[in-house]
Amino acid sequence: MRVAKVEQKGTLSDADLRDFFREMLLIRRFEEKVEERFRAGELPGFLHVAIGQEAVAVGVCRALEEGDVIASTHRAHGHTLAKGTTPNELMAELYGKLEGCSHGYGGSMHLYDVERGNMGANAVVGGGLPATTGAALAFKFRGEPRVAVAFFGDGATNIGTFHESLNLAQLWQVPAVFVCENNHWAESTPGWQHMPIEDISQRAVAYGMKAVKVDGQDVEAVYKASRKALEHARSGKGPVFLAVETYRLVGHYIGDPQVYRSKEELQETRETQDPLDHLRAKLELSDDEVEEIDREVQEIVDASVEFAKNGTEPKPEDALKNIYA
Amino acid sequence: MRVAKVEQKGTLSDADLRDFFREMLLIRRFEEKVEERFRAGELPGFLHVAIGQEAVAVGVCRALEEGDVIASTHRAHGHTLAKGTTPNELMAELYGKLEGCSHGYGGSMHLYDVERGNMGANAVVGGGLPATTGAALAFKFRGEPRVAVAFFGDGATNIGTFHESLNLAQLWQVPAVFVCENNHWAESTPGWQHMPIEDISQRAVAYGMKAVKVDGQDVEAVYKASRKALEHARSGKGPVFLAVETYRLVGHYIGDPQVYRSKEELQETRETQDPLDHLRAKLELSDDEVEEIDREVQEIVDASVEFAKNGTEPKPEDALKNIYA
Amino acid sequence: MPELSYREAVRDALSRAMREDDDVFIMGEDIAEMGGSMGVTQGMLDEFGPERVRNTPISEMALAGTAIGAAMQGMRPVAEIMYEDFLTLATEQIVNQAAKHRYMSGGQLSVPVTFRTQGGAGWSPGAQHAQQLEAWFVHIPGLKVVFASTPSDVRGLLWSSIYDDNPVVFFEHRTLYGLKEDVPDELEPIPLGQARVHREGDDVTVIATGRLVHEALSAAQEAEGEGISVEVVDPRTLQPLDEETLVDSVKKTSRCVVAHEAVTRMGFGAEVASVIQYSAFDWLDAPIERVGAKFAPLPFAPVMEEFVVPHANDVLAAIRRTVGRNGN
Amino acid sequence: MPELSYREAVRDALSRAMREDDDVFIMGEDIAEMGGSMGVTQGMLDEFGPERVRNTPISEMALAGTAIGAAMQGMRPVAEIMYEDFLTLATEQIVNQAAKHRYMSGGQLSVPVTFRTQGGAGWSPGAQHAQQLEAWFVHIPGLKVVFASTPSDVRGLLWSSIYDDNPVVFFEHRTLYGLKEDVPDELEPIPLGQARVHREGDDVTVIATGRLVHEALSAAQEAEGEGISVEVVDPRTLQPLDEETLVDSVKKTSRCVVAHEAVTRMGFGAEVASVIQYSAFDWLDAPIERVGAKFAPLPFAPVMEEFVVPHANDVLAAIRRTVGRNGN
Ligand SMILES: Cc1ncc(C[n+]2csc(CCOP(=O)(O)OP(=O)(O)O)c2C)c(N)n1
Ligand SMILES: Cc1ncc(C[n+]2csc(CCOP(=O)(O)OP(=O)(O)O)c2C)c(N)n1
Ligand SMILES: [Mg+2]
Ligand SMILES: [Mg+2]
Repeated sequence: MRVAKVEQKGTLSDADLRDFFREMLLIRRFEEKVEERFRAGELPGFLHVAIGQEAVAVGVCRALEEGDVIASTHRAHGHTLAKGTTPNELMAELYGKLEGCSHGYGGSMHLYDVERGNMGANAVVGGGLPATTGAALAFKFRGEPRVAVAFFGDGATNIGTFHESLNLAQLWQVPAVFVCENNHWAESTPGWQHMPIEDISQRAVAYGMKAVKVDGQDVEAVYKASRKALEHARSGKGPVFLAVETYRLVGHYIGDPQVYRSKEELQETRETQDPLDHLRAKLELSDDEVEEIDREVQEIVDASVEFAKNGTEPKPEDALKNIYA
Repeated sequence: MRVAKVEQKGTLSDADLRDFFREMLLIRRFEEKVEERFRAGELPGFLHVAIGQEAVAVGVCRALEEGDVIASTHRAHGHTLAKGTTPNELMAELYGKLEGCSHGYGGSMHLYDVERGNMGANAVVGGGLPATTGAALAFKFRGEPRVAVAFFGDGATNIGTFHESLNLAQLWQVPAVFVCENNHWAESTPGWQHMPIEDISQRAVAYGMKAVKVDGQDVEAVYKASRKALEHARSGKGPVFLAVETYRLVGHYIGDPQVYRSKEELQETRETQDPLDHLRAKLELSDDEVEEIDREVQEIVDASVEFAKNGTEPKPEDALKNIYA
Repeated sequence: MPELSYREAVRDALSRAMREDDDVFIMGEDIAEMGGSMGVTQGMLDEFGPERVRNTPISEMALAGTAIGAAMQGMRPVAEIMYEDFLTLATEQIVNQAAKHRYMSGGQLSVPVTFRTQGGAGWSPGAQHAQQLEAWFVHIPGLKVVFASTPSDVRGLLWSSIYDDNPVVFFEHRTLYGLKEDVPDELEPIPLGQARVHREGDDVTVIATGRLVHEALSAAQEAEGEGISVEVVDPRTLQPLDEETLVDSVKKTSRCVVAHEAVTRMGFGAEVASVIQYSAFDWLDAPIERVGAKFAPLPFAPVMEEFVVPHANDVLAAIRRTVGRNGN
Repeated sequence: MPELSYREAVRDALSRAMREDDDVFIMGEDIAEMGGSMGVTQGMLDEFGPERVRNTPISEMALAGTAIGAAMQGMRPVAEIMYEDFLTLATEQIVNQAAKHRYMSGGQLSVPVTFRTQGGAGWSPGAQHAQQLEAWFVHIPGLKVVFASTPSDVRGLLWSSIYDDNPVVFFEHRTLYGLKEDVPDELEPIPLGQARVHREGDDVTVIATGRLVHEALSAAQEAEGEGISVEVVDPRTLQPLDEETLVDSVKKTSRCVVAHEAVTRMGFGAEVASVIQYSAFDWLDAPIERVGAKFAPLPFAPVMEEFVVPHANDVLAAIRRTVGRNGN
């Protein structure tokens, strides 16, 4: 179902980048389908898609090694797919089915896939950051060459949990990478209204943490920066703050009328900042090529909806399971 | 009881500095007396003295204008005296008497004197920081030329409350000054063990906040830096982070055996870093002069113990008052 | 008599207070352009401007604590915590600071701040966006706690909370925002600490809060068809609690059901049941029934979610159980 | 049979677990050189080194959350929150994260972390250093909650908490640290969820936790002199609660007093009283008496502090009140 892992980590062939393109497109089509199904009234819960941010999910996750773990956010579909959860399992979760990656207990904001190293999406902004420091501490304790990676947004850098988690990670020199997806908005609140600095990588100065800036619409750049950051962390040199500039090309949540930003601004951003457009141009993909890939991923996405709909509804009493170990 | 306010704010005469000396010595003798009375079993509660940090309390508080407010910490006696609470009222509080500055409800870690602009000491590290931002916001709302000042330690810069409060203060450009008394210890934990940076003023970079560094053992320097910081804040230019290097020449709490630091280190620090010694040398005070001042402040301190002992014990049922307005 | 939804009623109380009083302002995440995640403050930015309708960063501690600081200087801030679950980030400020400043200062200070928040199951938001945590705050001397269930109540109680000189934690229920009611033109403040008898009855008293008030009312109607006369009482203010009204009602009916959406164990119903069994012991003909969420976090899948939280039929079952018991 | 203080018993459980199991480590503020603010971990740095006896910065959220993250990777961290009052800073992590990861993941994860904390009045620490907040955590599905009152209990229960695969919030009482008891050489794990009958009696059951267990025992002795036979039961684990032992005891005695140091209103006693009135309704001869702190923050002045929190005489008064009631 998923394309093969990039063979030679660190260098990227054209074939690798095509794989990236395919995965990014899969995520895009998956999320568009989620939007469609939500509007059709089929999906319960609160849903946030990351359309425009696919290059971050794919660039970072492809750079990971076996054994590395991630923690995600309310905007988790892309990270989850990129970390290896199948579209079927993800879609089944959104439909609240037992076959879902959280067996119907989690939903879109609580996607887990522990076997594949996904320690969970978190609906509390910043909520997963301390556990990332903690997972990295466990790896350090055990001398395992693993890295813990947290995704979070620009808005999350305002919360105390962020501060305490990065401070502690740096102090203890644990193998963690903190991936800040700066999409310039926290719900309806623009960056300038929630953050008193322009360069978000300055946050890391308060901890003396290595900071790396990267263009999040360029998957190759994200991949390479991630490789470096991961190597740094893995080799015991301490955690890294990866400041990724990116764009949310849609509303905060599905159904968001976006009264807080102008249609023109949004239109322009969509036209200039789509990571799929960028990669397509770089790879010089023909319309035919794109169409073929698109057909392929669309099929996968459609199949996932089929799978999900045919999935098993939990029994009401199942709600009383899984509370205690 | 207290010496007169410095007349011409911003410039300091020798007479002003002598007043500072007197107040610093008063604080020193007061705290020594507290230690003595605690060891004699007369004082309940948890007590933390700030011996070695008197120049910070006096330097900052003398720089304040009428109407400015402070928030303090568990180590609050010096700030409280410097902000104008009388030794009598403070000592009465430590004895748990109705005449105390918190009427016996607060104790050493909860010293208030609202009329004199002391919004309260806080036993929760970082606990008073958001309220400082909030008080400053109120001043801004009302167009009052007042500044809110928070005292806190190096250890407090690790807590999320610190991060959120400074971030918000800078974002909203409120008239606040954040006075970080870096005494290099948080209880038994040395700075290098709780903070991954050496220059604590770097914390402010994360907020783009103006930071000022100052030698906290030099009261004149503290005073002047505070004046500047206060002016900056008062004039609407935004908050200031005042990073003060200082020393705790005693244990974390009264009775602390200080197993975590060597006697030699402590001895050396005491010999080289006593702010009273510094000021005395600067003013070239003779032994006689110092003795005279000392006698005077000792009398005040002794009288405060008398006052406190003769104070009114609350009735048990008084505990049910003052819960709601 | 205009018709207002619960959402509009909240907005009306906020807007009127802000019109009349410069000391009142609101702050919270995304309350400005977006009008809050539940649309409660929609339009207020236009009327009052960004200074008094303040978008905050995602900083629940500072959001709560800044409001506390402004309140200590005499303002009357209303701070919105977007979801009750995020109160967990602000508990230090609410519990150690707001609740205690007055006391620790020996009466020098007051902290007239209101913390509005909302929660509730029913939309499958999952375990971190739907908790009902009101019980925690009832345990804390120095706080007042309000949980309103109708448009007129929410308007009158919010007004009183804003003008109360103490910190108030004010709970709204997500599924009630659309509920409509005719309300008088004039806002009538409702004193904190007064329960409301929604419906009189003789056989059993149901004491309910929030969404469960409405579930209790439908259960009562159903029960009536079975010949059981049910009194439904909403305490509205959980702290201070109008014990007298609750106890008097149970003394009349001799049977009692307590109902809320929060988890039953250690929920607010535990306190109510304890008070009732103590003060109406000799009147009780049956054990007090507690209705609340089953002991589980909120699951995502709708069938499970619905199973966990209580509905009218759960209240009805409890009514039947208690009436089915022989009296003493 | 060595004699151990409550403090030493805690240390013993921690040390044994750390000796036998590399996955166990402790972290907290000032637990290393200083041995913790209550001296509980004194000497452990020397034996286990700074990696496994980790001093943390003042960062309660990260302290709790880092422990959670390590636990999710299979370690068994014991995180110390220096004072219960500071749990308020870590509630988000404990309540939204630790308690819910297993559930939200549909059973994929477990979070075997223990949060040790302590509190209690008696030393005039004031309103922000002495709260008793155990009730909050009893309200949260997914957590276990322990409150031990004797050296042998604290040792056996802490061991079981460390080896429980669920998050446990473990409460110690400050004034008990010096309490001594002979304990066996071998550490005997005490299963979570088992109450302990400290003393058998026929006339009234006192259900007490923490410091109040000892106050209840002296009250019981006093009462004996007055011809009242008192059974004293300590639930020890507040969640899961050993309802059976508690209910059976009350069915035997027909009268019940619940006692803890926390504020009575919405305190743990409310839950116990609710359970008892429900399950032993037909056996009860008198209303269940609740003994707890009066509704006030902890004041500083010793006379006021002593007045606010309950003592043996308060338990005794409650015993007398309940026995003074005529049965039904
Ligand atoms: C602690 C907390 N406060 C508020 C929210 C509500 N909320 C959900 S997403 C969000 C904005 C997050 O912004 P950012 O971190 O930049 O992530 P993005 O949505 O842009 O991906 C907010 C405020 C929350 N989930 N958690
Ligand atoms: C939130 C919180 N955690 C822990 C404590 C216990 N504690 C009291 S003082 C202190 C150290 C504070 O260090 P610092 O901020 O540097 O101030 P200093 O004591 O050096 O003046 C600690 C950990 C507390 N009071 N509050
Ligand atoms: Mg964002
Ligand atoms: Mg310090």
